[in-house]
This record gives sequence, C-alpha cells and structure tokens, in this order.
Amino acid sequence: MYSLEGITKSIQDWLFLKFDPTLALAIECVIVILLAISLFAILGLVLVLMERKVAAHIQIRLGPNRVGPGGMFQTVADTLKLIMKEGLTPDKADKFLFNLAPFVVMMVGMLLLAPIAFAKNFQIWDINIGVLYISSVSSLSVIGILMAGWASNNKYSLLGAMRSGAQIVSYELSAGFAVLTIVVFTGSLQISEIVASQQTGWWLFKGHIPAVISFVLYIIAVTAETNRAPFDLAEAESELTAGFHTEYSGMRFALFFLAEYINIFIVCAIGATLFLGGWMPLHIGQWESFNHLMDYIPSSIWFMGKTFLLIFLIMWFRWTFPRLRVDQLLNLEWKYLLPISLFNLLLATVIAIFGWHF
Amino acid sequence: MYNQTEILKDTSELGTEGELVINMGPQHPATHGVLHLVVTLNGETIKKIEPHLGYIHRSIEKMCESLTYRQFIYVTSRMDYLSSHINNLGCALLIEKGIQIEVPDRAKVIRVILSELTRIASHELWLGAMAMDLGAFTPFFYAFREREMITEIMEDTCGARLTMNYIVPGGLMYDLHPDFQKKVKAFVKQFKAKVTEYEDLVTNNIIFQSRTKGVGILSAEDAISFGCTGPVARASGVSCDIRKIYPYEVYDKVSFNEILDTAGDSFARYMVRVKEMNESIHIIEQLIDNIPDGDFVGKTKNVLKLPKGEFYTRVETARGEFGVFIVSEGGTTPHRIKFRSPGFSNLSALNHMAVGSKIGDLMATMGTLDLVIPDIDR
Amino acid sequence: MMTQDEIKEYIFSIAPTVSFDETGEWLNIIVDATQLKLLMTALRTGKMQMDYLFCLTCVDVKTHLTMVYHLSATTHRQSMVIKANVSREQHSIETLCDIWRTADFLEREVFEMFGVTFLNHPDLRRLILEDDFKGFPLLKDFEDPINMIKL
Amino acid sequence: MFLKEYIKDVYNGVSSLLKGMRKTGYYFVHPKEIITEQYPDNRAYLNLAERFKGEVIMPHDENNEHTCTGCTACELACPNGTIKVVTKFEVSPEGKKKKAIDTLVYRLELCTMCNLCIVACPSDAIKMAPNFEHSVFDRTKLTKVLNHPGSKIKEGIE
Repeated sequence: MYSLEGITKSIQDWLFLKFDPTLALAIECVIVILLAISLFAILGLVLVLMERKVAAHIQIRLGPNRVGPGGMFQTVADTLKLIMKEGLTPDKADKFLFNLAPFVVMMVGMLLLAPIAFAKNFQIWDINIGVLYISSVSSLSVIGILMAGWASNNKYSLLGAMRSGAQIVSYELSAGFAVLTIVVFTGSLQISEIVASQQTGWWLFKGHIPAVISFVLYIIAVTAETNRAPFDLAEAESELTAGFHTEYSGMRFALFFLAEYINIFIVCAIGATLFLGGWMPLHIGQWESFNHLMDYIPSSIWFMGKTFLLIFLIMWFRWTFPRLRVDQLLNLEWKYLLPISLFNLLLATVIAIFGWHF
Repeated sequence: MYNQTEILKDTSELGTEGELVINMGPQHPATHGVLHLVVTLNGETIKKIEPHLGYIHRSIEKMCESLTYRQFIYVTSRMDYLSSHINNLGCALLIEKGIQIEVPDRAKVIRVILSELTRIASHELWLGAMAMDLGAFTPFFYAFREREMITEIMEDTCGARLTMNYIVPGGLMYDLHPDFQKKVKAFVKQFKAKVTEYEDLVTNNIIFQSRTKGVGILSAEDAISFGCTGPVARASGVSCDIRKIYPYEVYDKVSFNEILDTAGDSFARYMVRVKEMNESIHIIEQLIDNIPDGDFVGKTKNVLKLPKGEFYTRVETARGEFGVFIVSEGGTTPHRIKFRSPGFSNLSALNHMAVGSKIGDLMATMGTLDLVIPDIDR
Repeated sequence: MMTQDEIKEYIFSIAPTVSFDETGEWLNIIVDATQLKLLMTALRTGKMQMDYLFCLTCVDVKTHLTMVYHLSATTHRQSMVIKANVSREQHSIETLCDIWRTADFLEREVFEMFGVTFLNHPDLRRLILEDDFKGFPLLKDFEDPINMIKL
Repeated sequence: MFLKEYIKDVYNGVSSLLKGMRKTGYYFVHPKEIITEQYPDNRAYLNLAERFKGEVIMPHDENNEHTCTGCTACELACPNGTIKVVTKFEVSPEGKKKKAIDTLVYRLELCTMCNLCIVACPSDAIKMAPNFEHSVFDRTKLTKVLNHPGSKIKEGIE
C-alpha cells in the first residue's frame, strides 16, 4: 500500500544514515521549504483555474478554454504575464511598506501551513497547541493588508484596508468560537489528536447540533476572514475599484492574488480537519465492507477531497450572493454570529461534560 | 441603533477636517460609463456628491441643427443607447405632428411592440448591472441571456442590435421580418419561464433586500421638484407614465397598468422596473397577434419641411420622459433642438438621495437610478 | 382644470405686462425678464400649482436669446410655456432654483452653452464643458475651426 | 416575542440564500445551458441576419454591371458625408451624352450604418451587406470604391 508516510520515513532514514543528525535536519528543512513553495505555486494555479471554471459554469459560460486542453494552462500564461509586467510604485507611496506588504501576507499563509496534516502522519510540525497556533497566526494577515492600504497613498486603498481591518478582527471571534467547540469535544489542541478522535466518525456527524451549527458559523466566518464575497468589502470592486490592492501591479499583485487563494485553501483544510475528519476515511457505523472499501482510498486523497469540497462551497457563495454593506457586515457578526456561537459553545460544553456525543 | 444623521451632525462642526474627497469615475466600475462623481466622505458616510459631466458630450443638439429632419433621427439613437428605438420614435412623432403625416396602423402597432421590446431589453441590462453593482455577478449573465433574444429579434427586423434606426417619418424603414411574430412569442415564453430566476437570485435574497430597502429614499415632492420621471418617480408614488397620461401611437388601445410604489427607496425602484417588464410583456402579448395588414410607411414628401413654429413631443423611454423640443424657422433643418433627457434630471436628485448614507448605499442608489451617461451628457 | 381664458385672466392678474401666443400646442406666455420670478413663484404656489418644470432651455434667435420654460402640473396635467427674452449683451435673468430644484442643473447647462447668467443661483459653475473652454457652443455665431466638422 | 422573531429572521434569511444557491447550483451541474459562442471558431455556421447592416456594397451581376445612375441621392441622404459620388459623362454609340458614375467612394470609418442611403437610392444600386469584420491595420483601407473597375451601368436603367 502506497502512503506518503512510508516515503517520508524512508527519506528520513536514508538521510540520517548518510549524514550526521544536524545536517540531516537541515536538509530536511530545505526539502520542506521547497515542497511548501511548490505546493503554493501549484495551489495557486489550480485554485485560480478552478475559481474561473466554477464561475463560468455557474454563469452559463465556458470559462478559459484556449490555452492548453480545456484551458488548463491559462493560469500559467497569466502568471507569466504578471511576472513580465512592470511593478509600478505610486509617487509618494511609502516604498518600504508598499513592497513589504505582499510578502507579509504571503508569509502568514506559509506559516499556517506548518501544523496541517495532509495525510496520515504527513505533517510538517505537529505542535501541541496546533489550533491555537492557527488562530493566532491567521490574524496576522490583517497587518499585511493594512500595510498595503496605508502605504499605497490611495484613498480607495485606505478605505479598503480600514474595512478589512474591522472585518477580520471581528470575524476572528466567531471563527475562534467555532473552532473551540471542537476543542471542547476533543479535549486537545493538537491537530493529530483532533484527527485521531474522529476515527469512529467525523465531528460534524457525531457532535450533534452544536457541531453542525459551529460548522456553518466557521464557514461564514472564514469566508469573511479571507475577504471573499459576499464579504469582499476590502476589495469591493464596484465600490472601491480594487480596495487595498488598487495600486499593486505585476508580481506584487500576483502575490496578493496568490495569498487570497492560499488562505482559502488553509482555512478549508482546517475546516476539513476539524469537522470532516481530516485525512480519516468516511466510516459508517457497522457497514464493515463499506468501511473497508473506504480504507483503500489513500488518506491524502481523502484530505484533498474534503478540502476542495469546502473550497467549492466558498466559491459557490461568491458567485451567488451580493455583497453586504460595511455596517451590515458588522451587524451580522455582533448581532447574529457571536451570540449564536457563544450559546453554541455553552451547549457543546454541556454535551461534552455529560459525554452525550457519540 | 445609531442614527446616521446624528453622526453627520457631529462632524459638521469640525468643518472640512475629517473630510475625504474621492473621485469616483470617470473610470470606475460602478458608474457604468464616464460619469465623474466627486464624493466628499466622512469615514464611510457620504457628505456631498457633485457630478461632473461632459466626458461623452458630443453636442448632439448642435449637431442636429445642421442635419435635415430625415437625417437627425438616427443621431438620437446615440443618446440613450438602451432605448434608442424609443428615442427615434419620439423624434418621428414630432415630425409627423408638425407636418401632419398620416402613419399607417401597421406601423403604429409595430412601433409599439418594438418599443416595449426595447424597454424590456433595457430593464434586463439594468437588472444585471444593478446586481453587479451590489456584488452579485451571476444575475448579469442570466439577464443577458434573455436580452440576447431581444437583440436577435431586433437584428432580424431592423438590421442592428442597439442603434436600430428603424423609424422614418411616416412609418418604418422596411417591413417586419417574416419570423418576427414567431420569435417574439418564443421570447415571451422564455421570459415568463425565467423571470422566477431573478426572484430567487436577486429579489428575495436577504442580502439584496437589506442592501436596498430604505436606501436612497426620494419623497414624492422631491421627485417632482427634481423633475424625476420614469421608474424613479413612480417608485415614489408620482404618476408620470407618458404612455398613460398622453397616449401616443396605440397605447390608448391596449390595457396595461402603470406601476406605482410609495416607498421611494431603492428596493421600490427595483420592484417597479421588474414589474414594468411584466407589463411590457402583457402589452406585447395583446398586440403580437393583431398586427394589421397594410402599408408600413405613409406617403411623405421627399424633402421634409417643418412649418415655422415650436413643437414639443414626449415619449416614455425605459428611463422616463424623453422630450423633443424643436424650434423651426420653416427650413429643412431645425433652428434649435432640445432633448429633454430623463437621465439628466434623475441624476440631479442623486446628491439629495445619497447624502448621509454609506458608499455601499451610493452604489444601490446609483444603480436604481439607471443612469446612461450618453443620455445625460448628450 | 381651468380653461384657456381663465388661465389668461389669472396670469394677467399676477403680471399685467405679459403677452400671449396661442399658435402652438400649448399656451405661450411671453413675460418680461424682470417679472419672471414673480410670475413663476405665483404659478408654483398659487392656485395653478404648476409643480413640474419638465424642460428649461434657451433659444438663440439671433437678435436676442429667449429662455423657454415648459411647465406642467402633476395634478391637473395642464401644460404651458413661459418665455422670457434676454438681450445678448446683458444676458442675466433670475434663477428658478429655489422654486424647482431641477432648475439647478438645467440652468447650469444653459449657463455654459449660451452664457446666460442666472442671478442668485447657488452654484453657478460649468457642468459639462471644461473650465477653460472659450465661447458658448450653442449660440448661432459660435465658431470652432478645430473641432467642428462642416459637411 | 423577541426570540421567536430573531429565530424567524435567521431562518428566512438562510432559506432565501439557499434558494439562490440552488439556482446557481442547477446551472453548475447543467452544462447544456451554456450559451457561449466561440466566435472565431464558429465562423462556418455563424448565422447573421440577412438585414444586418454591416457595410454598404454595390452588387454587380456576372457581366460586371451595376444599376447606379450617379444621381447622388445617397450622397445627399447621408448625414455624415460618408458617400462621395464622382460622375463623368459617357458618350453612347448614338452620340448621346449620358451621365454615369466614375467612382462611388465610400468611407467606412465615417459610416454609422443608418441605412438612409439605401432607402434613398431610386434604382436599388447599393445595399447593406452583413459583413462585420472590418478591422484593418491601415486606416486608408477603410476608404473604399464601391463600383468594380471597368464596370458599366446595366442597360435600361435611367
């Protein structure tokens, strides 16, 4: 049986056999970094194409279909174009911050990659406070956006960045509470343990109503946190032209664009880990043969499948709903999502204490 | 709950401090053309809007002074390009009134059917663009699918999709396409089947409703005072449908309702337009099987000369009352021609409607005003 | 609803110097520029209630300019045309901005196209043309050798 | 009651959103509804309306004969000065002088496809053709001469 676990293990064994432990660790680090960067590049290409295809099919169009079979290389061509383009810096912009901002946003995405379990025992860093780490690091991305908005010396950018600041800070709360619900059930912050606790069934199914509610809340909150429609007020094309990245062009714009999709991937991966069992295959009660069949599908495919399902859901939102207004956005958070998630957390705690979940 | 006007009051004492002036347009995704708005903001709240026009001013009024009465009709297609047929109709009606040309019944009926098709096409485009202003991109494509059927009907019969120029003084340029009735019926069927889609996607959507309800309110008195016409005024409860008040062509022989609403907010304007599309379908259904036989153009002289005097006609375009005012000296060209365009008056109400609301509300207000910039600039 | 004669009588009672012209579709009232404001205010607030100014424009009749106001009422739907002559040299007339708000934009348009100055207009600036544009394009003697194409 | 209203609000809001998602989801899984026209590929079966006003042409028959008498009605009808008729006098075998066109210059870049010239033409010599691919690299190519070289007026057309 192929598994990523076997491959990583044999590489590690071989490295430690050949080199001394410090050097081996250093080489491992380099490999991980290279893998992470190439994952970013591939994800960017795939997700942009996926978004365009999903949008096109919803909008009764064909979407990209000229470059490569079925338009597969469209995003490659777009990236090439963006690399060749001149990256303009506006006059009187804060040049240092202006250039730094896209990298900050990207960096946050890279840091978030660390604790995600891509497959069985295939994880960069199984930190024991995994969930806490994710919620704290993900709130850093707002700094990059604020930086971009301020440094651009453009009023549209500034307005977009201010909106984004208010939005991300508020929606962090309900996203955090939704995550806490699962932590209460599991009793652990470690990603690997959260996944292991779903051996018998995903939390979405065995966590009763609170898990379902917190799943919905989580999806709404992360849609807002990643600045996706219907919460894309930071960009708000018809209001602020392009919001915080109005002044960006060329590769720096591409980094923002990439970061948006990486963020979607990461939040969806976390959602899949917490609520849909991560790389755990789907098991239904006593159907032994069915469960056995499911076990044959590799764990990495399970994980990717679940993640892309959530990504599709978020894309589906984007191409269906109109945008909210800035005060309605905050109303939604403070009047609806936060009270519901507080109540939901209470309910989950009661269920967890009495052990009513399966 | 806070009160928006209270916030305004607080900062107005600060003078110009805390003001943010942004130029919305001439290149902006939501202004649909080259409208330039200088928006003064306090945070996200709008304090003042100043339209700067003229980016697409072609001085059509001056241009028409050197064109003959047959020639100048086509120029009016370039004003409100979404209801170009109705603009042409308004000019032709004026010439026919001035010279007293008898228009055959067949031409009258066809003109009305095409006018209503134009109105539906215009409202379809508006619906898509309006949803896009509020951030929903998909309804745009669904609306354009239906609009495409209309433009194909226009292409078959008039030979052009947007600037038709199908009307000549005295009737029509040429007869209907043989497939016209069949295609219009197919369109009516398709439209009725698909109109529920807009309800699901846009009208009933909670986000859309909360974005438009209570936004950009215009009272009936203000609507009259600002000279607003069309769906904008009707949503405020002002009865101003030229087709009802001063019926032209065969509008007095068909039954249709003038859609009125009293709320005066963006949602009311939205609903008025959506219901108007259904009324237009109703008019088309009454007329499509009853196109009388006969000539499609009346007898006219080769060179048209309007008698000395002043003439005024008005027609109801998709945006409101379109008026043509001609001062004739008795020659072959008009001495002075003035187009009363509905968009110009509707735009003047924008500042009044949007002050005190958020930037997002400005998009909803501007979207429901249904501005066509060449119509405003002329 | 008032008959033509009743309207005439009513207008005579407000401004005795007016003259009438009934050749067109609607009743034309030619009023002196100085009495325009008085007449208009009375028409708007008096018993006629002409609340809808649907067209405001200017006509260059070579010897002088004529301001043309098309009035109507949303209640009884009677329309009338008010005309006031403005000389080409002096070219100033009272604004109607405070009676009908639509006059704001329309008068600004006439201001830049014909050069008529509206007294007491709150914001008399150019609306359509650029700020450094020379001349008044809708006047009959306007010449623009660069942009105007003569056929 | 406040709580009941609150829950009703949430329920109505969510159900309206789900309705919209059902509609877009329907189109996502029904690729047959796609209406995209892949333009340069579909040239072969692209059906333009026969009345489509694309450009003015002058039909010639197999003997290279047209029906234009050179009456300049189209030139007078044109609002933009698109058409210029240059006439000459032909001497018929009987020795009679007859007016005929030398060239009929048509400037596509000025044309607005208003169809007034076609309506004005007394002998149906010109008509609109449904061509719309007019782009060229050189602007001067848009000024066309409509009558073919060496063409004559058809017999019997006055």
